Amino acid sequence: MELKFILESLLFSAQKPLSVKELRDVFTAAAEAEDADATAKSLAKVKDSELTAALEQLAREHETAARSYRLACVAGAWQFVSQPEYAPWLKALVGQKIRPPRLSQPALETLAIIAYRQPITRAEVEQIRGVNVDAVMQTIMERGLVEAVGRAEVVGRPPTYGTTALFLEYFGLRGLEDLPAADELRRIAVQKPPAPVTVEPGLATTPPEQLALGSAEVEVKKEELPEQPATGG
Amino acid sequence: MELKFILESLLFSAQKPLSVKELRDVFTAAAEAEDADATAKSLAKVKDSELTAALEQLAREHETAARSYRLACVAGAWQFVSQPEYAPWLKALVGQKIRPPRLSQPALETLAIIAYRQPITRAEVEQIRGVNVDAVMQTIMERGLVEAVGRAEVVGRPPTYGTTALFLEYFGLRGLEDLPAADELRRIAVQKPPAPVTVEPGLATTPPEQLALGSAEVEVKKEELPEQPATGG
Amino acid sequence: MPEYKVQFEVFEGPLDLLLYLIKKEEVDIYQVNLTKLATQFIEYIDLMRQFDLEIAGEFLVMASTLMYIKSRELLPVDQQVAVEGEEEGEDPRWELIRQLVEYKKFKDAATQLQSLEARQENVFPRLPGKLEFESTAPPPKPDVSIFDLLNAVNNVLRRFEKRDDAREIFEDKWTVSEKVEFILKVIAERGSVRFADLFESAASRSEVVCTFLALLELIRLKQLICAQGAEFGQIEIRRAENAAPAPGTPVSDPAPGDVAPEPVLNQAPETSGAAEPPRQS
Repeated sequence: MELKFILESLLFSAQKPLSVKELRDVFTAAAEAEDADATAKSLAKVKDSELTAALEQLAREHETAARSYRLACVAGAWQFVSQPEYAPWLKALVGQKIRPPRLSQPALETLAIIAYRQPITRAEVEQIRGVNVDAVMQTIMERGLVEAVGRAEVVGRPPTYGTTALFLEYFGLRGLEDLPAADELRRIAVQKPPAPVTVEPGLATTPPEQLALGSAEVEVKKEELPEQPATGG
Repeated sequence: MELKFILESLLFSAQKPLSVKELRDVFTAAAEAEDADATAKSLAKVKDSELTAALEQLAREHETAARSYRLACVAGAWQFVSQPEYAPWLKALVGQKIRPPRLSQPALETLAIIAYRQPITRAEVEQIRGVNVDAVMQTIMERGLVEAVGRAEVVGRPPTYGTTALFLEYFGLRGLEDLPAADELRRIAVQKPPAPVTVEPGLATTPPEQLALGSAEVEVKKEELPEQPATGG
Repeated sequence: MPEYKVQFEVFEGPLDLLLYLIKKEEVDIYQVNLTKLATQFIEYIDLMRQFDLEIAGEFLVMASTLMYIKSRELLPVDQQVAVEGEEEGEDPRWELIRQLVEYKKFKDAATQLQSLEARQENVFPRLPGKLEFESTAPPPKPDVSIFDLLNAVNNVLRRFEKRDDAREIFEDKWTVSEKVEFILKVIAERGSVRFADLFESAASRSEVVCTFLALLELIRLKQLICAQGAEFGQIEIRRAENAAPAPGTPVSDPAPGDVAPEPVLNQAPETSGAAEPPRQS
């Protein structure tokens, strides 16, 4: 097995340009693998000069082959790059990138509640939305918009959630204080949901919608209000 | 500018395998771009047959070049992939591929039967394998390699099964026609030999006592057999 | 003897065991001596019993088939033909051989699939880094905008209001027309404005809704455009390039060919079901 082909396969599969040092590290790691064969072991201590010579040979071969890509060394790192004349089609390819599916309305609502009320437990989100949010929480967490940020100081110490930096980027916000109409949603008082252990058997049969309606009394506590709504004005 | 090189540059730069349809869409989009040049416009309505021919030509060229990678078509989508012999170094570079555990022998046998004989009912699979396939069918269906594709026009209208696109991807096949020895296995013609060898001189005189072995079971008819787990299953 | 036990556990079924026995004999399936095979098979079944191994029904069915074949062979040839209406094609010997040949081919195919499976583990697709074009149009906008988020907030708020009808949380002092003027004034002064800035001073839900509706309306009337420079950048609002000049008084001076904005402003915007109409009578 020729060194240059191993290098070629590495550069062809790599997601970023690789320096000679990074390539050398790959050979060392491959030689140390449990199932390393004789070839892998023989290349454990390949020299930088050998690597450079093989890379240069490879670059010449690809230059001669005159295909739509070539091997380039930029700032000491090697990478296969496409030839510039194919840019019109590559631009069209990039433009066609499939967008991630839109966030559903339930996902947006859940996101909004978390954004305004963080840190917040899952149970509290459910109290406000009035429905189970397991699936929706999973979606927005997978999309990297929400993450666990700590634990609530209540029975069971459930995790609390907050929005991520990606959330801010996504919506073009400088910070959470940029969220529009923040005061009002922050003000809605939500009764702490009962800890699972203390749930009465009778409560379990109550439809979730009703549960939420009953408990979600809007108790506006004066001292929590940073600003009065326009009502007074 | 040759079509095949444009295709090559697209596949070289794409982040996922591209189907002929997706490639055609790229050509359409490139031709519609504001700054589209004559070449881009001339390829606005490139035909699928031209694309396929160019792709196959390209694949042959890369095969001939015998480098460390090749152009592969898997489940109808084209992609550059590495040759397997460079895996030791690629593993060191990008880490072990995340793949589900390898399939068991019964799963492989069942898959092979379904792959070559689809659409096929569960009963037909059992007839070929000679054992109950419930558990193994569940496994390969859960792994998304096999799915129900219709119903057989026989009494009870049992579901018929076929392989999925994931099956092709898992085994790196372009299509079902890529299965080894496909023609032969799809229609097995078993020739009737002139005369089966059953009796050897001397053996014909086997004492009847030996026949008594397991005689109780001889009367068990297939239909009456309760479902029993296969030995060692 | 112990080796048998190991073997039993790897047989997938009776056909697998038969193929193993044939392989041991080193003969072609077509050449196999079925009588001998039957004897060996039954010996194995018997051994399985001795080891208290669970014997699957399929093995017993096969044993019975083999016993039948074997017993037939023991009959003199002239008596063999008379078996209950049996046609030539249904000779159990042919049927068994056919089954074995077929199963063997699929077993071989399974082995080939197995090697393909192993091969695929070592095939790495080329996964290039993302392409970047500096001078090109902005990449696709995010699939969701702050409009959607606002709308979601409003939905939540609305539900809360329904839950507590007694609570009248706001009294409108804003109208959409006022907000249209406000936005146009800001744009006229600054050239462009960031989306978030428009809402910076909003003190109530009704004000947010009015601002939002005004914005939607102006976009719908092609007075303004929303742009996002970078993929996750700020949403910037600026005057549409081909918008009719409407300095300060857009409501009474619609662009030629455009819908007269004034009556429209009192309706729910058609561009989007995103927001409810202003809560004013």
